[in-house]
Amino acid sequence: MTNTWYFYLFFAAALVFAGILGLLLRRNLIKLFIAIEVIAKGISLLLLGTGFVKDNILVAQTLVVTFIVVEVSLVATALALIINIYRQTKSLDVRKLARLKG
Amino acid sequence: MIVQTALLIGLVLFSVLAILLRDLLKSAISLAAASLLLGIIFFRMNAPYAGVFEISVVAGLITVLFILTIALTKAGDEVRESRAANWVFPLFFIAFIIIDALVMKGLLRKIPALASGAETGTFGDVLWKGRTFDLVGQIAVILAGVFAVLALFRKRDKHD
Amino acid sequence: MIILFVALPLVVAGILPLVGKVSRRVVPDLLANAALLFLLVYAAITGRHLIAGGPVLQQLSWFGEPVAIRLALDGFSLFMLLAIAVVGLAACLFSIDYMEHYGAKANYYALFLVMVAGMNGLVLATDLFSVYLFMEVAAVASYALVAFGLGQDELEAAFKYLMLSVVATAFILASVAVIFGMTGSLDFAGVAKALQEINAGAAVGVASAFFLVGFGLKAALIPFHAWLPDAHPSAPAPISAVLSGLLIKVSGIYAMTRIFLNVFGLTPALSTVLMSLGTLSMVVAAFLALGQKDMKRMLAYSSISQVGYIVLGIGIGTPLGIAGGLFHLFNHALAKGLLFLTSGSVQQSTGTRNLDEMGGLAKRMPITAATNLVGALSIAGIPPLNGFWSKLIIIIALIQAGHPVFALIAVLTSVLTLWYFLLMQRKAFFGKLNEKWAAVKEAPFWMTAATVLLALLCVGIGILFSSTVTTWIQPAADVLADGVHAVIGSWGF
Amino acid sequence: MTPKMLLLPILLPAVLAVVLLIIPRALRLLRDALALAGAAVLLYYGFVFFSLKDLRFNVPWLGMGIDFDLRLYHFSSFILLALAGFLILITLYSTVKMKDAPRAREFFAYVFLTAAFANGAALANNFVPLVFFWEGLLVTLYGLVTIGGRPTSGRTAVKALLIGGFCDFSMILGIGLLWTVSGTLTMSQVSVEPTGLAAVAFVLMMIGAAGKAGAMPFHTWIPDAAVDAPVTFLAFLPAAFEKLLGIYLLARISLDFFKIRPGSGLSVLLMLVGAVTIVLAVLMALVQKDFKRLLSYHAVSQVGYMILGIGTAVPFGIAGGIFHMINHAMYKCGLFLSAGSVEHRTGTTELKKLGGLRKEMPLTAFGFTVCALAISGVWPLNGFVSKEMVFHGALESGYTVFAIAAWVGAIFTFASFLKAGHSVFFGERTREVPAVKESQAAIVVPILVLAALCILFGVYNKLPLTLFIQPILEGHVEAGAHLDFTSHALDIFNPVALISIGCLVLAFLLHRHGFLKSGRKPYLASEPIHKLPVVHRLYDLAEARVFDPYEQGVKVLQGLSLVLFKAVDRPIDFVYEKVVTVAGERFTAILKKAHNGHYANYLAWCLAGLIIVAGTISLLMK
Repeated sequence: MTNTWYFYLFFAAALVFAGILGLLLRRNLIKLFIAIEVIAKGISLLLLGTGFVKDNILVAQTLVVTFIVVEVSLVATALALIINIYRQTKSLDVRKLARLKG
Repeated sequence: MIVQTALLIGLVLFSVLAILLRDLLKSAISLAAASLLLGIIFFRMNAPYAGVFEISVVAGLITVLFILTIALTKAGDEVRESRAANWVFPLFFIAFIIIDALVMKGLLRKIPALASGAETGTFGDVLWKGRTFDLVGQIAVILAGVFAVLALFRKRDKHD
Repeated sequence: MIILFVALPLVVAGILPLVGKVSRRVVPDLLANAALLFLLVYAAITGRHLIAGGPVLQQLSWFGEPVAIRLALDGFSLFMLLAIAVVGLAACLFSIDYMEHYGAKANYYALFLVMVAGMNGLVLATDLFSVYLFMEVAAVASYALVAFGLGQDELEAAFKYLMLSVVATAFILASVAVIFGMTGSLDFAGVAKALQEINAGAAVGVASAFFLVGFGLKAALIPFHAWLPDAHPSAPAPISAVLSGLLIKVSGIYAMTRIFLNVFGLTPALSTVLMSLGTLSMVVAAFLALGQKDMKRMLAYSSISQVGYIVLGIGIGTPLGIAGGLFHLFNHALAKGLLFLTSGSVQQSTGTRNLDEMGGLAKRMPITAATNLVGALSIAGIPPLNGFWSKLIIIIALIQAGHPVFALIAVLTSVLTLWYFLLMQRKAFFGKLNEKWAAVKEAPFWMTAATVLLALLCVGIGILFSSTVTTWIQPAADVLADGVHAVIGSWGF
Repeated sequence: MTPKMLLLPILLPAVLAVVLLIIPRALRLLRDALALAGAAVLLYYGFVFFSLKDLRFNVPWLGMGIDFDLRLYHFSSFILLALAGFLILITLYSTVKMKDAPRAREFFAYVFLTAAFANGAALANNFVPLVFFWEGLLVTLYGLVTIGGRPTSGRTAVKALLIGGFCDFSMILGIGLLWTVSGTLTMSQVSVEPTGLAAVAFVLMMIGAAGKAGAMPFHTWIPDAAVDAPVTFLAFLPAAFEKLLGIYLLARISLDFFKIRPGSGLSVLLMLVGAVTIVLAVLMALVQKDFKRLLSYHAVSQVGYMILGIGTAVPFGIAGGIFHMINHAMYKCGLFLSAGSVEHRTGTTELKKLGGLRKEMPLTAFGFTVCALAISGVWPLNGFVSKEMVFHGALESGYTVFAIAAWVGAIFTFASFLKAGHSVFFGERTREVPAVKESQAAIVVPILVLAALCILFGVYNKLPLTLFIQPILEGHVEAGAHLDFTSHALDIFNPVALISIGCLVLAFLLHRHGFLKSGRKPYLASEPIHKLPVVHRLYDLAEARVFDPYEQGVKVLQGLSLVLFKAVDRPIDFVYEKVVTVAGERFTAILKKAHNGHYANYLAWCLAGLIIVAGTISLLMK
């Protein structure tokens, strides 16, 4: 049974890594946040997969539900920030967000 | 098991697509598709509530929020993504997949784990009797999100 | 009723926007400050009785039926609750006058209280996932508060803060999932017990590394610090005070310390890594602070440097080192909160944060200048102020534990600290009065009152430091020094 | 007399400081009266405590051996008495001299706070309270320097604070090491062999003590403060209080905490520090053209004698060093006060502008003359006695070279005071300064009291030597060893004394030669000494080193002398002010450049950090 844990771990790690690569390479603010969402998918898969293979599916389920609620909050805040940034700078380029430095 | 694997591969593919696609709307939709697949995977793992949440909230609500944002910021000029990303991303990703597979294979049976007893009861029991504090946290995080959005979209009558 | 620490701010936050429709200023001011004052009194007076007989694990009941809200209060968490209440109250008092021109005061207080609730919840939580959850509660509120001014800099800072923070929490949650998979449980006691039964060195190592990145980013240890010097200066001054004084400590250092010392157990490897990271942060950030022109940015880098001291102290792992680290945590919360508040006073009076443009403000703002000096000297470690004692304890602990090189670095860095704080004090407050500021007035009443409160505490704790240490710090340090056994043994599992 | 009374010398001045700060300007008389009364009470208790000699106050404080522990015994009671004596004189003097100063209230408050900290430091019997009081002195030092109110005062204050902070931190480090070696923090229980780690601890603590006393290379702020701070401050801290405390601690370090043997490496190190300080600082002093700066360099130079004396580690030398400490405090305080008196009436301390004041200010001139003769070591004043003892000690230790250095110092000390006295009080009356009167009684009385003490301690040296010095050394020498210091202290018919007197004659001839050669201008009397073939290079660089930063128009030295110059005094300052700053700035600039504001950059750091941390942990776990 434990073998399947690594199976889920593998896919979760792939998702998280894809998200991080996206964060490093993409420049559009919305795209960056989509990359964050991909990481979040990897994490929820990891949580539930772990619960599934360890026979703790019910606990894992509650964790995932809570995690999704947190995610919604975060998405709302982040997108509100992005819209505000767009209103101020008329741009979604993360490279232009470099006024604070030093 | 094969179906599950196929679903997982699809999930990864759609997620990668969501990052790689140039058009924002398309990548938001492929993210939604990935969420849908994840929801189905959850269903197949005997986690119906998580599946429902994933499909309705993440594939539904969050996608709507993304599309709304994309619409609100549409007037701006397109961001020039770096060209390097087109080949760097697949290269690194494939390399990582290989490392990932090797590590997971190597780790097999190396990590000791406690065998856990089977759970009893229903989802409701676990939620209410096991993890009630999370509910307080959920309320708090929803309040935080609501207030954050209110604060960020308030009329700036006095400042600036 | 330990749950009050979480529930009260949440309830008040919930009704504030409704009240805000009726009264835009006075009632929100009153409600928010009253809530924090209550928490302070409750923590300071009732708290000690609660844990008189050792750590308490409280199980809540709902109409006679037990529900699964388990909250643990021991020396360490009580100590953190007290720190949160003190600095939170000072920042809240400061906000009465300071937040006038931002508008939407009710909304501001609501976010503030949610953040406090999040921090309190984190401190009282007994399981790994709750730690994550309440960390997010405080974090979401803090993103909005950093961006509260809605200027371009504020938004940029908040966005970068959010994006880095989310990655950090992803690592934390991944680590939580791995631990969950290995031990089958999430609460501290269960995990600690299970980890002792199984021999899982490598996996725990990886999990520790993930935790270290996540909590290190929250605590702004170098190299995970880059968001802090943007985010903390951009926030409104009272929020900077809370972020620098509390949030990085609660969601970074508290969580890290609790998990590493009470759940995983501090291995020599972890201890070495913690001490190295602490020293790196301490030195590099001190140099960075030296080169700043922006008053708040200098303070922000100084926070990173002082967090380095705290982590260095706790990382030693000896009882004295932990006590020194915790004491420094408390002192830094007070003093850095104070400094950010005075920087807010200066900014409001002059409209600038650039040190080169200031000068001679002591003549126009004597109280602000004096309180700023107290804060600066306290962090720089000048006796008899509180910061001196905590640094001294850390240095003594380092020598005792046989790390004279670290001790030497810590001593040299404190000279550096003194240097940049004197630079700040001289440029801003001493010297000739810049003619531009001839009409500047002392900050309004509540702003000065808040700074004076913190300055008095700095001096008072400096003089009465031995009793502070024995009543507040020592119980906290004991819990940590007991290590894993403290959690397994006394929380009744 | 309960042990609790030991808190009085600490609490009374501290409370008084707060009260003095609060009393408004209008009630100046009340303030003066209170300050004098407080100082008088302290002096009275100084005598009481001195007669008691043995008292211990101990309350547990922090646990782990950190107690609030005060101990009165012969040495600390002696220091306590001396501190109280100087405090009352300075207070009396300040009531007139600081009357119109803009920050007089703060000045009085700082003075009494300093007294509180100093008393605490002298009484402390546990290293942690000692450090507490010691660091407190740093704060009041900073405050007192800023009171000068000149544009550069702030900078000088920061410099003093940084240098002092460095010394103090090295002392803390040394205490930490000593703690690990000895296992206790109670000062009276510490006694270790200075080997290995303990030797490092000794050197670190020595830096702290010598730095407080103002020895080279930790002195550079004192001449700056001579310009930037009120003259009362100079008489108070660098001349009296800091010397007493610094040398007290140094004596305790080398007598009690560590067993320093004559001829050992650490003893030679101390003697070397002392000798270098004597010679270099006196050379700086000789060419000064400002009265206060001249005195301030002597304040550095004389420390050298004390350190040299203690460093000999032979009883006679140690007694000489400690005796020199109290003597120096008296005459240097008197000298600074008489400089202040001159400044008070004429408004200047530049030697060039002054001259022939002996007729208008006879009492000041008398006080100055006695003190100047005492510092120069003229028979039969106190300076002669203590210097003789140091010479004897240095010879007895077997290192004749250090005795020679001390003699060289004596020559130039006398020469520079001949120059100063000649320029200010004797010689012709200059026209730059209008006619003046003698200063008020409150200014003259302290000077005369100090001058009288100088005579008393010289002529009746048996009194201080048997009363103060001898008990300190009892128990530190082998049983039955010779402990009578009075036997040949005043004997001028022995070779050592004859050499000393020869030195004085030489100094007089040098002065006369220079005076005549420079066209009868006393303030230029030191100039021809430059031409002396042996030392003129050294003088050139000394001159440049002093004038270059502060006065214009001095030629830049080239070649060898430049190199030598760079190896002496300003370079030490340069290290403090430039090297550290520039290196720090470079490093900071690189770091700042790295923070370029780009998100991907920051994220990459985090990931790199993750990989390094994970790698380190897995590596360390194996």
